[in-house]
Amino acid sequence: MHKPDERGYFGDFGGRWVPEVLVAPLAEVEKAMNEAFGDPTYWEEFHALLSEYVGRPSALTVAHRFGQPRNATIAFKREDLNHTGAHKINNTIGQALLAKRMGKQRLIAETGAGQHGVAVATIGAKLGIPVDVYMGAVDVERQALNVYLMRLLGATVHPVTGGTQTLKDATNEAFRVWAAQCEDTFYVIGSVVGAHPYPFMVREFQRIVCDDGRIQSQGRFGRLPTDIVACVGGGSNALGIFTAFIDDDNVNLWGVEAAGKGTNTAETAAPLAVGSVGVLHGSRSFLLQTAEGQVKPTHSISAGLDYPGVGPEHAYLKQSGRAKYVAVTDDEALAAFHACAASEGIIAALESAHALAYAQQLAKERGEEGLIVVCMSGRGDKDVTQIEKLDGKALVAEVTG
Amino acid sequence: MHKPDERGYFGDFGGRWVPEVLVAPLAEVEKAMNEAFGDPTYWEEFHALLSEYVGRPSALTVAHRFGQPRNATIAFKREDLNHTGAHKINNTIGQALLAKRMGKQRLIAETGAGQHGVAVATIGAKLGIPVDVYMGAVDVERQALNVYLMRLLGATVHPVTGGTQTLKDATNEAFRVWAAQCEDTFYVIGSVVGAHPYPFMVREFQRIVCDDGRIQSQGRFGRLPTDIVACVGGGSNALGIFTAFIDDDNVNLWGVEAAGKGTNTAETAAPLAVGSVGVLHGSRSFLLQTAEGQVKPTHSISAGLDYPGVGPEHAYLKQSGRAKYVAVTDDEALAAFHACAASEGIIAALESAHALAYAQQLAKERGEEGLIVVCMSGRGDKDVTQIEKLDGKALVAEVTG
Amino acid sequence: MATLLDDAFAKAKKEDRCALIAYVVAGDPDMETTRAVLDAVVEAGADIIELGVPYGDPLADGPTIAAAGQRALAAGATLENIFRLIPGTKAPVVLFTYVNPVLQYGVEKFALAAKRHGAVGVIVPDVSLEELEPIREAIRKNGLIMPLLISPTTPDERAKKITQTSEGFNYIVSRLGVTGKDAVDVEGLKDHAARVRRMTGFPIAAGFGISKAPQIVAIRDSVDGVIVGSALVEAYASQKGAAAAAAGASRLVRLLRLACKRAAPAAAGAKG
Amino acid sequence: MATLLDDAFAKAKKEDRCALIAYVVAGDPDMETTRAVLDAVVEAGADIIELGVPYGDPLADGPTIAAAGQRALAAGATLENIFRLIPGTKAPVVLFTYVNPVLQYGVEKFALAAKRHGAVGVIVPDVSLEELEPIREAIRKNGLIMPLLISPTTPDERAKKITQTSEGFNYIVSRLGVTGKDAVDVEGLKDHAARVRRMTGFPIAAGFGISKAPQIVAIRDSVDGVIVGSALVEAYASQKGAAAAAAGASRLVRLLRLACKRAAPAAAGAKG
Ligand SMILES: Cc1ncc(COP(=O)(O)O)c(C=O)c1O
Ligand SMILES: Cc1ncc(COP(=O)(O)O)c(C=O)c1O
Repeated sequence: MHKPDERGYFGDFGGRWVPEVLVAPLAEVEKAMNEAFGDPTYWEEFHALLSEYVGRPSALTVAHRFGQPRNATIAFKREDLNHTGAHKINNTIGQALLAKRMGKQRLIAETGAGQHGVAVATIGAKLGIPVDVYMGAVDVERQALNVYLMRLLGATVHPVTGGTQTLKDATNEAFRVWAAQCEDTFYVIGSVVGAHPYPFMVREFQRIVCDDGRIQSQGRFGRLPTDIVACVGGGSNALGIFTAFIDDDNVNLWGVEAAGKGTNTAETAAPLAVGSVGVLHGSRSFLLQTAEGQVKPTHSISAGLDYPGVGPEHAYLKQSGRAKYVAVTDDEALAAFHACAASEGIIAALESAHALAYAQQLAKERGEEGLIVVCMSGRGDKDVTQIEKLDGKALVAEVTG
Repeated sequence: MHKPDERGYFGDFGGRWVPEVLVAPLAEVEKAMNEAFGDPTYWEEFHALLSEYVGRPSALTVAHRFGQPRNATIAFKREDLNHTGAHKINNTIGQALLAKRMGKQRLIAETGAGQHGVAVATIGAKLGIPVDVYMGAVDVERQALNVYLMRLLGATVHPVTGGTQTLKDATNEAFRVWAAQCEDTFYVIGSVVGAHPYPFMVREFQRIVCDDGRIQSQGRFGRLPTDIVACVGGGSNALGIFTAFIDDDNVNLWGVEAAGKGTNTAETAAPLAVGSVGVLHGSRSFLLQTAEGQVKPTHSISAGLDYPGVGPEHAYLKQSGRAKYVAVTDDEALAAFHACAASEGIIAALESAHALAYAQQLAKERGEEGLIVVCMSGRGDKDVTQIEKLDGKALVAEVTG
Repeated sequence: MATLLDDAFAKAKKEDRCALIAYVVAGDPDMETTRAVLDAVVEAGADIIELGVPYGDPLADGPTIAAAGQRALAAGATLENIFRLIPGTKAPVVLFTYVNPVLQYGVEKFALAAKRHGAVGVIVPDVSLEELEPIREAIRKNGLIMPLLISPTTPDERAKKITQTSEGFNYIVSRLGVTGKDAVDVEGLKDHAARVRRMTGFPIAAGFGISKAPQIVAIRDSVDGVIVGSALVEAYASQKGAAAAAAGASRLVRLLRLACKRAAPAAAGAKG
Repeated sequence: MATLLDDAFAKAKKEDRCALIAYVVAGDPDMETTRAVLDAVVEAGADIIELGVPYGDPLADGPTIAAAGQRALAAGATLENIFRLIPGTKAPVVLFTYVNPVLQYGVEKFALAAKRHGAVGVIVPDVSLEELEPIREAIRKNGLIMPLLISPTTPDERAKKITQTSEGFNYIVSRLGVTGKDAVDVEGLKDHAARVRRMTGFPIAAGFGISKAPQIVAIRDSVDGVIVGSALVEAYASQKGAAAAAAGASRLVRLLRLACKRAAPAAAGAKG
């Protein structure tokens, strides 16, 4: 299934589970999206910004030393080379252009660690549209640098003090603000989550990741990959790189969730692995919840994966079996982070390091014909201070020793 | 003059002013370079890494809002989008491949703020060649994050305690270490400085900046730029973007030095503006020196421009008048940094912000036909903490208010 | 059982006032307090109780109710003990709950338990018309009704469909945004109510942002009921102990209830 | 004046020893101390003085001499007052200076002043053969000589050219790298000396890393002179006050000077 049904469902998942105040704004976005998607000039502007501003197509880098010894080939799809250092910008450009088209005067966004917030602030600055970012007060505190970056880019950051004061609460708040101000305001959601049409719309913006990745793989290797590996927070980089391959049954699709301290512990962030079906932020999908239906606090070393829900299309791909989902712990991700830095000269985002960890394992199982493309969803400069605190040095010794 | 003479001179500047111990290693590099430069397979490998690993060609971005009101067009050549976030990597790849070809077992490098060190550590990791980086002890202290990055990438960082404990002393030390260990060691210099053949060799690696920039400008605008603006530390990004245009007399070339607190103060780093001819790090060029011929301490807000010397080819271009050199103060650079972030969504390196500041001024003088290409030599993520300390917020208010 | 609700609206109408619907967060800050508050509120004249099931991610609620929910959850509120508040409450009780706790509990099981404890209906603010049917079916099957919300941005055709589906009353949202005490555009609200009035014979109750007697005075002629939530939560949450909380809630409800009484025709200027 | 140098080597040869060339950094830590050290060193038996002009960026020097230079610069050493140290020094003085101070002072002016103060020559380590001519011309014109350096990596043909150009003596670098006290490969050094010996009749002096009597003992038969720098700087720099510094320097020079004396043929085992 490539498009959700008209109610926004991928199989059993998705939909529009929102208060009535949000129905009209969502319908307005859906209508504008459908018009824009049918308009070649819209896509031209999108692709022009991606190539001239973001620097697309992003490179495909063969990793010669990472994860050796192994037989299979590993290549990285380098979203870390994008302007602002992650795949997030692909999506924010698409939405900001839509907002412009709709005549909206302001962009709002939720952000966790600040990656999406920075990406929205960036395109807001570029297009001259004011940006307000909602961010959990706890996150504001611990991601001070990204907060400052957003301010440099001219955005206003609003600390959210409700709930757990983290990403899910920032998302709640952004929805609330949007409900109140939808007339002149566009809500830029940061992943393939939220109510219809967001999961579909964000995917369509992110599929550029594999649309050019597919071309490159054929040009470079004369064939398609055997395996695609991507980390899954909300799931946008994963769908970005999965989508063009969805009909190629021989291409295995792997989504890697954050196991945190382990999927058998409370400190985890892997809804597809250990969550259950429910409703969060406007759509039906897997989420981590209590027996009472309260959303659980999550944990992952990587802020971008530290989210209790997951995009509905992933729930569908899991159910249909088209994609497989695995989970990687904090420690495994850290080890892969270090191995990649030391063997490939690439400081990966901790999010992407989850995909690396699984790819490393897969590459040992696959034979010579294996061709594993990993989505390097972002660069890890943002994570280095945190990793240094975790005494990276000891880990480097472990990895390389 | 496109090539130095056989003694390594660009007009009156350059040469090989080194202790005899360094003459043989330099001759060995020169010989290997000449061979490699004549070998298409060498360039193939170079270009493959640049496209598949670094992500070249780097984008050319038209800046619609920066520096308005103005008539002229401004475009940024986006070296900030390169892997590791600056033009530096172009050069380190060229040199590392040469080292590999020469069978050297180890790379050494000097670094100031750590940018070049990170770029060398990166390609060392990628190619599996051990890297030792020499860095002034004062710089090690104030650039702790880059030091940690280099370690993550597997390099060993050696604090240099001699002299002013900054870049020039790190360079001295790297030369000394090379003298002692030249047999198995390749010295990767970070800019178009040092003894022949380095200024020429580094330029040949960096000219990729404009070789693709030239193509893009013609493709995008149907014509060449009227003006090229680049910051000048050692001068490698500037020569990188100047070189392909050197015979196009209608293209004005502007090198922007760091005036620091002002070229009329002692806290400056603008040898072409207020220095005099002398010898530093093996070549004859302009430098900041006392009446007694001692190298002066310098100051610039931007670590990458905080160097008392400048590549000999710039001295030649200044003398011949082919390029013009101007200087921009810390405050002007900071203001341009903020303006660019808020109007284009690009956090520029403070080095590049010097070029931005001058381009902004130039764009007001030029008419409609003006087409100013600025070398965005690097991204400014590395500078944000420092700028925050300088109370960027007050400055944002000044710039946008 | 829906007749209990009808009765309440009918009684208010007979007394020439709009009905007062009091929203209370169950278990905030503990069950004992809620018990006392419910009793006080009914005693003070609330016609209907909206009993809020605390939820950690309440998309439709502002900071006051969200914080109340957090307090209730922290104190260990569960659906089981929330249900137990219903039987002793001497006014019709409509549960107000986000959908996820219901789904997780099981919709059938939820409806059955709510019914058994004496609830008359359930409002689920984040189930849009499009998602409604299977849930409504389970709820109705167990003899509960589902009032639906209509927003000022809801287009006419859709609003009509909602009024045709809504049971008990039509919950009209007084403004864009969420619950809370920020200003309400009274003229806009009256237009909104008039629009819905043209679509349905069922009672109309307005909520979101109704917090003060003068607001009620201004709109009481346009609606059949007003829903007071955040203001009531503040009135009891600022007090220490169950008794003081009950007294605080009681004071506010008495005041608002007075405002619900429509003026004699002579003073009908307030109608315009 | 170059004869003063020739005389010094000739005298050492006559006494069957290699000449001892003492490198002192001018102005470290002040001019008074250097004065005392120079006197003490000459008194203790140094045949030739290499007077180092302090420089902030000494590419050919290790940490000891670099730090000495920093101290001298911090204390305000200038070429003018460095020149003034020469006349009172009772041994031939060769200045050792990096090129930039010379260029900035003016090569002609520098040579003239050095000559006038009584220097016999000047070593400029960072002027390679390729850059030499214009500078050498100015130096020679003023009656000074320029000894040149030959490194172990200098290819034969180039080494030959250097020996043909070098005046006074051939300064052979005892190892790769810079001045300092780290180990010297004695066998390599002897080969290097022998190679140069085959090219020239001029004296050969070895420097860089010569710091201990046993090293001198090991090489004294292969060279005409040894240059001691870092070890000497350490010997006086660790002392407090000019007198103590002079005594420290004197102690070391006496010891090394003993080592310079070639053994009687019977003890020639050290030659191998
Ligand atoms: C670099 C990077 N990768 C991955 C993610 C996870 O998001 P998604 O699963 O939507 O790609 C994030 C989120 O911030 C991110 O910054
Ligand atoms: C981003 C950036 N730009 C410019 C420079 C200055 O070097 P060059 O003048 O050699 O380009 C540096 C040096 O570190 C740099 O990091």
